[in-house]
Amino acid sequence: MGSKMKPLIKLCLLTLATTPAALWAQANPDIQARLTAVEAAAKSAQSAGDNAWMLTSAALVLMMTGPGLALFYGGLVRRKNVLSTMMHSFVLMAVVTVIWAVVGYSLAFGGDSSFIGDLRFALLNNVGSAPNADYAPTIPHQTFMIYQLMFAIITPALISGAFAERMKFSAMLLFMTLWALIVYFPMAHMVWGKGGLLSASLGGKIPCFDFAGGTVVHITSGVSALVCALYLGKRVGFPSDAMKPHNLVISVIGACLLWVGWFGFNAGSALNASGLASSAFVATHFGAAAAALGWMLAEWLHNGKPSMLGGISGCVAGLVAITPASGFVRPFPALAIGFAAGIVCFLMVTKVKQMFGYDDALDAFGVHGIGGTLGAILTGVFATNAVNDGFKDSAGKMLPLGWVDGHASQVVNQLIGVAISWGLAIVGTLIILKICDVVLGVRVPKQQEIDGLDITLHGEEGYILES
Amino acid sequence: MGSKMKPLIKLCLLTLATTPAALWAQANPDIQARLTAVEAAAKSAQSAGDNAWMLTSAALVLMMTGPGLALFYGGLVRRKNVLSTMMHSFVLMAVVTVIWAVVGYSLAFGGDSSFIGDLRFALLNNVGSAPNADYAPTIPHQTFMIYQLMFAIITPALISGAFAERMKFSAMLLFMTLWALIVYFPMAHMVWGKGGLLSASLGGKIPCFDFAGGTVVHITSGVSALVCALYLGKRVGFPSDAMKPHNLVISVIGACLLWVGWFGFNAGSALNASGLASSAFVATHFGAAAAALGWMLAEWLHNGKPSMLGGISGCVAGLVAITPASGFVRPFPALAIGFAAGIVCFLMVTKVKQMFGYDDALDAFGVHGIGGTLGAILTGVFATNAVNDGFKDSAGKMLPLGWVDGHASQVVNQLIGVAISWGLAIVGTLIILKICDVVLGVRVPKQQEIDGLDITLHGEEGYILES
Amino acid sequence: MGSKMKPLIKLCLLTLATTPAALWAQANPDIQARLTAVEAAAKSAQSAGDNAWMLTSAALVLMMTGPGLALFYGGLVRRKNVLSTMMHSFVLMAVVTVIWAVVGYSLAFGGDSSFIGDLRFALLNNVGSAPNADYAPTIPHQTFMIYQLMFAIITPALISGAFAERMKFSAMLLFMTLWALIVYFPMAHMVWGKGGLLSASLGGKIPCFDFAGGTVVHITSGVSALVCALYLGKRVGFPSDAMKPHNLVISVIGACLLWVGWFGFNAGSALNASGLASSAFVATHFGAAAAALGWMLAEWLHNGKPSMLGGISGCVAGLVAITPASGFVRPFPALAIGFAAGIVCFLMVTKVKQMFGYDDALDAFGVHGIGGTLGAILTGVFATNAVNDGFKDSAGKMLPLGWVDGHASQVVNQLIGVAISWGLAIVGTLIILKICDVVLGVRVPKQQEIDGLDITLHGEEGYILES
Amino acid sequence: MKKIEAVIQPFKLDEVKEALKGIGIDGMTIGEVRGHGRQKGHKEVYRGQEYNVDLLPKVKLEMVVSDSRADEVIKTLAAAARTGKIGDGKIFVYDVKEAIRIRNDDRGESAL
Amino acid sequence: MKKIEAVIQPFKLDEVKEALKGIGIDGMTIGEVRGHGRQKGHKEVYRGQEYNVDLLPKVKLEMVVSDSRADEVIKTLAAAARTGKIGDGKIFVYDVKEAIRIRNDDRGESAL
Amino acid sequence: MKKIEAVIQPFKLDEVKEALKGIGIDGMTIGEVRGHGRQKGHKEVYRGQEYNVDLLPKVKLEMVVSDSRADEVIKTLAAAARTGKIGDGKIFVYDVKEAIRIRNDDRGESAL
Ligand SMILES: Nc1ncnc2c1ncn2[C@@H]1O[C@H](COP(=O)(O)OP(=O)(O)O)[C@@H](O)[C@H]1O
Ligand SMILES: Nc1ncnc2c1ncn2[C@@H]1O[C@H](COP(=O)(O)OP(=O)(O)O)[C@@H](O)[C@H]1O
Ligand SMILES: Nc1ncnc2c1ncn2[C@@H]1O[C@H](COP(=O)(O)OP(=O)(O)O)[C@@H](O)[C@H]1O
Repeated sequence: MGSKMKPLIKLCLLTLATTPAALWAQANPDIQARLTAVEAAAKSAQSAGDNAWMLTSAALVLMMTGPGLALFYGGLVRRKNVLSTMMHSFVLMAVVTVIWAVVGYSLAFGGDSSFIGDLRFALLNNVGSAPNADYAPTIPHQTFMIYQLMFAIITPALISGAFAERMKFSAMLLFMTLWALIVYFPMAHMVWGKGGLLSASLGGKIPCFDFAGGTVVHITSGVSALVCALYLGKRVGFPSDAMKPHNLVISVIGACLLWVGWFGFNAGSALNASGLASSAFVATHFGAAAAALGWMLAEWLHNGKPSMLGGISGCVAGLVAITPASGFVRPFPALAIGFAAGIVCFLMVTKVKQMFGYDDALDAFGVHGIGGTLGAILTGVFATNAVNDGFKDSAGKMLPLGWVDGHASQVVNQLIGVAISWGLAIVGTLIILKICDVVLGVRVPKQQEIDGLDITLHGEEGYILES
Repeated sequence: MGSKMKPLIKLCLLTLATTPAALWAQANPDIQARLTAVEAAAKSAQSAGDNAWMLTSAALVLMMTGPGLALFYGGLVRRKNVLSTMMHSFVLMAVVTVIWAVVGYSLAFGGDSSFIGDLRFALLNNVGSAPNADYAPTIPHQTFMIYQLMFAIITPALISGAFAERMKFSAMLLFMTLWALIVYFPMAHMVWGKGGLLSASLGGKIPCFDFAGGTVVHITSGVSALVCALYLGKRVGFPSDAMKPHNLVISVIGACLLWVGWFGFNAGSALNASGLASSAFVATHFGAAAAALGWMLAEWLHNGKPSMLGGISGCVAGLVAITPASGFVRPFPALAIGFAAGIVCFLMVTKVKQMFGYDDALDAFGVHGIGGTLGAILTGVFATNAVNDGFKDSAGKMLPLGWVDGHASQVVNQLIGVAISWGLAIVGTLIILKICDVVLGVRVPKQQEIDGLDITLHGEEGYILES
Repeated sequence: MGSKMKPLIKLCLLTLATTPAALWAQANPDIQARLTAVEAAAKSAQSAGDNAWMLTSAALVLMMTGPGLALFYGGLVRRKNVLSTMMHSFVLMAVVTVIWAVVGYSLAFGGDSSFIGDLRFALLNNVGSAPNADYAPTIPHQTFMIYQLMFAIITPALISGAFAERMKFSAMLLFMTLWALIVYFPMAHMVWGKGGLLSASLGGKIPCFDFAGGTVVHITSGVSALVCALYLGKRVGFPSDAMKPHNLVISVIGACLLWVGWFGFNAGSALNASGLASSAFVATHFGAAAAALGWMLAEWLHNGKPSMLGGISGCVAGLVAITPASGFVRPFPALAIGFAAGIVCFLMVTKVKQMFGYDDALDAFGVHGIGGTLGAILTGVFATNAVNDGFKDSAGKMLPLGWVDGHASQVVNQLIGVAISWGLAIVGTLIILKICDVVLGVRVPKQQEIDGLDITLHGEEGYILES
Repeated sequence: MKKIEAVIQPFKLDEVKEALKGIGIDGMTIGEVRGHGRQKGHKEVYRGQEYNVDLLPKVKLEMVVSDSRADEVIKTLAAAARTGKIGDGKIFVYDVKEAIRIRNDDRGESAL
Repeated sequence: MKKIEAVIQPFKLDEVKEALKGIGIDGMTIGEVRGHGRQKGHKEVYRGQEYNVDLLPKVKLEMVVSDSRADEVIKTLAAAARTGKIGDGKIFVYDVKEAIRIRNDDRGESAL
Repeated sequence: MKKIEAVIQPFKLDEVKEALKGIGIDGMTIGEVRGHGRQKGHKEVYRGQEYNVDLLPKVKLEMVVSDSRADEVIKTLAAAARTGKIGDGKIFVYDVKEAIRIRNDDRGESAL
């Protein structure tokens, strides 16, 4: 019996040793492989969803400049300058793109120094399909690069509202090139770049919240616009001659396309299609709506009539002000920020400007400079981790963001960010204007200004309606 | 021997007990964790993809109102009223947004009563990133909220075509506010809200198919438009004076943007980026195309010339008619619905209207009222579960949808839905107009109408083309 | 003892046999199920992300035709022909859609023969939600179908630039219908269809790279345009009378919308939202930007003034040239291709055309024919598997694509593709024109041409600006 | 022959045209003009910049008629164009030395 | 001095201008007008609303010339503007009492 | 009565209007015209097609005044419109046989 049992036990032991292993051998590897595969599949799917939204956003932001801003500004000038004004926006779609490819992207997002990027991405080296984990881990690096380019295009274009109807085209090109290099790229790096002085999420010394560009985009452009307006001086005949918008209809088209495109600008700044993007989308729309009402209401009380121009000016002011806040604030604070922007910018453009009497032709400063500043500050007030849970301490506990979270000192950081962007814009723009003036002269001769820039600078007319 | 064997057996038994467990201990937890993680990842990826499409759709639907509808209507009026007409669409982008945030969304989608929502979502309480499982389980609740807002904006804007060129701005604002509260929110809840009387998918007593708003959007607005036209009366000089469209070019831009934006309107109504969205996209495009042809063909036979205005009017009529059907019908029925709408609306606008002689300035009734009614009814005819498999019985068996599925009685439900929306629109609008008339007076003085509303109501001009 | 052990051993053996099995029984099925479920979930999520982008792309490509191209062309003609010109683009949005649904899609993408598709997809049979694995495995078949339709719409519309201001509307409709059948569908099948003669990825005999339509779209339309211009002859008064663009402002809107929409055209041609889409997006933008600069620079040197018309003409030329290359080339080659296109097309349109003196009214040939040819050839030069890794040998090793990959002979294939598309366009268009001429006559009477086609063909005017 | 030049309110054009046709006056030339006079204009405000618009849209009718018909034409025209409100406009009458029909070189009254 | 006022077909403008330059007539003023006369207009239909357009686009040329040149100018102008079809337009001639060149206050014929 | 017709530079319109108001001339009618004369135009190029634009935008002022005021008006107008550069434009003076105020049928100078 005993002897009979040995093999049995051997078998038993053998089986003991082998069976489970055997089973695993057949079952597990398969599961492992499928798991690994599906993990990759989920990652790829996540990337597809986020990339779909980010490519759409990039297209929307380009649409903001052309045709959006080109129309908004083009309609506000006199008929004889419509093309030269649209040209300002259009040509930047081309020029900034080339600068960006050569050094711009790298100066804004390369490396991790405090003030400006390095050249690691110059000529778009190392900018491929693989995500740049620092900035947008779920989308191709190229998507992030092209999306950011669209911001670099519209920002200088915003300035052109200040010197419309009187600046030399050649001088404008030189100005914009230098401005991108000296003002925009450094500012973009400081606020959004890794290790940038004001970076909130990537290790900045003075964390400043700017979700989509209150300081980087609107303060820099708006303040530079004021400097340009003062430096170039008034248009011939300003303010005595009538300088009414020649085609408010196209300005309305432009403003509406700006509103629509701004969803790509703000919600796209989430860099994915998450709930944060949705939240920014809502804040953006609410800010625009409240500001349009604010401006029209102010007009109604003040002139007895609300106007279409007031409505579109208001919505743009609101979109500007909500830009830095869009990824940080709840819907009702968004309404408040927008409404405030509508009122404040209305007063700026109609009262303060008249007081000082400078000729900011299309109110680039009144809307973008002031609206951006207001928004940047209010972001410090209303930012809350209930909306943006991206800021945690070492223990993984969510940090309070703005005043409403009990973090009042954030407002100070915001003010520092504002101060730096104002300072950089003023100094940078002055230097650049001086250079342009010396090299090319910034302003067209009086007769050309009288005849209109379309004919004199571009040799063409906007409309030929004679039969 | 026997004694020698004990430990061996013990071991054996021990192993027996332990080994697999041990193996599991090391292998399984890991797998469980990875599975759980990847399940979350897949869910998040699904949400990203669907959210990407829904945010895009929301932007597209806003673009339909501004600049789309503003241009389509703005081009059809006389030059002196272009801004006042565009203002109708534009200001609603602002006003309805605020109403929506305060109570509108909640009245439309809060709770599950039959006729109107409750206040659970008032001030957008409980409307955050977490999906609202009742309506759109894969996207942030905020996305659903903002997407639906865009519908609430364009619907009243459609009405403005009826009273263009003669309504007071203040009265218009009051009218639209009341109309949203009294007509739109209840109707939206009845058809799309949980437990709504006509809800097809969320437990309505009289299931009525309306994928993207044939009853909710187009019948309510179109029929209200007729009431407005009759109540306000004819424009000074109608029909003797020439009241030609002052700028068909911008009307074409508007119509094309409506067409493009309508993809967000209909395909977006799938609330995700699934095959149903694609199917609705196709139906939408086919409906628009066939209707443009239908209208132009009718013109060609009738006047000897097809016209650009006919083409764009046709495509809009087709888009209206396919709206309720878009998520239920196959491509060729979509062509049929569109073609029918093109012909029927052409006859409405050119013959019937002339017969009755009312002054529906921009044919909001002829196109939206009639096109929407036609579409709502034909949806009952052509709806099929081969396209929309979302309707199952308790056993999980797909239910027949429309007549083509052998469910003829659905047409009756559709007629009930049509009747209710007509009734609500007529009664509601009459009451509201009376209120506005008493409170503010609805119509501008004759001299203002002659001088044009741009100058008299808004103190500005659309075009200043003099050099 | 021994006897005591039996049960023990039995147990032991039993356990041996059962335990692991038991464990599996409880653990594995669950895991299997969850794995299967999450695999499906990941697949669905992937589809959502890709479909979101492809539906957006389809909408963008439709926007290119209407309002994009309609405005671009409409602004370039004289006021009296603005509507008739916009009508060319608009009516094709309707007509081609119907043809596509009936046979077009099937003739282009049905079956796998060398020259033209079969009828398996006629009336859109078998075109449902399930993906068509041959072409786009991750998106609904209907999405692929509708996306491709948008290409079939814009291609013939491009031709209309050549015969603007003088072709009969009826003849235009017949021409376009025949052209789609005889030129476009065969060409699309040859290059993109399974088994098509020139297909690069689906087993073509002469693999020719055409990512988004250099040969299929731009050469066919541009060369056909030249044939039309020659066949119809010059406009009355050409070139002595002034034929200036009547509204460059709307042409700028159109060009910008073309630029934005082109992202859907090229990046969408990846048929998913992958890194390849991003790469094509970047190449597209770079090509447009460099070409706008190239054209304006050439003008500046040549006329002393860069113009708005030059800028928009340039960007379109660049978009055309980068189209076939967009999914194959790196960013800097994209800049090079664009810049070359800007210069070459400028010379074509300003010098060569004047030399030969034909009246290609809106330069459809100079921009699309020449730009497309240039792009098709340069694609063979710059295509690289560093951008597009979709081409592997049996061993899975990546194949060299263009000259830069050391595969110089690809340029020859590209030349063959170019030759075939030129040939088909010339022969096809000549035959079709002859037919139209015999059946209807292609050209309007002289007096109608003088009075303008808007009034004479469509009985309406573009603008009525008199108060 | 006399040239009768009338500046009228744009919205009166159709009426006036009909009235003149009524008395057999067919030939006329019309132009868009802006007029300044007693009629006060309106205020426009663009971003706080106020403008007083005192050039108002008017339509200018010119017709050359035989001396004999001048009075009748003036009466008819004035009657049709009158609203009685400031801004109705003016009629001016000039001598015409010669009239030529380009098509066939007819001269004088037969050219009208 | 005489003022020669011609209403012609728009598409004839360039031709006429060249012809006048040919005989040394440089100074002229041109305006867009709409004309009504024998030439019948066309029908326009907007959403079933029919309009008969009987005001057709014309161009109005005005030039003041010395009495001595008037006839020559008229001939040249008429010849260049003629197509022989209804709608070619008219030429009207008026006396001019005085002409002043704003730039330098030249008066009379030397101001032309 | 005299009709004073002036063709001036568009950007001078406001100035001229003010000057005339200054001497109590209120009634005037203004039209957009294009002028040809000594002033040379500019070149426009559209896709290589060159055009020489020699019709330049001008504004035409017409005012009918009593004979007594004519000279004063002309002086004021010329002074206000003058830049001294070629292209300043011209003033032409015509006799007016009759003036009627449509509103109330006033005739003659009282109608102005
Ligand atoms: N002296 C004038 N010369 C030329 N046009 C005049 C003159 N006075 C008035 N007009 C024209 O007649 C129009 C109406 O004149 P106005 O004084 O406003 O009203 P009324 O004719 O009723 O007195 C003005 O807008 C202007 O176009
Ligand atoms: N009596 C008139 N007074 C002023 N303009 C006239 C007169 N008759 C004709 N015209 C102008 O001449 C144009 C051509 O006149 P019409 O009778 O159509 O052809 P035709 O000059 O060949 O007889 C008209 O459109 C109108 O502008
Ligand atoms: N003989 C003329 N008849 C009518 N208008 C004239 C005549 N000569 C000049 N003009 C008008 O006066 C304008 C200015 O004339 P121009 O010769 O250019 O300068 P200047 O008046 O300084 O000599 C021209 O554009 C034209 O509108």
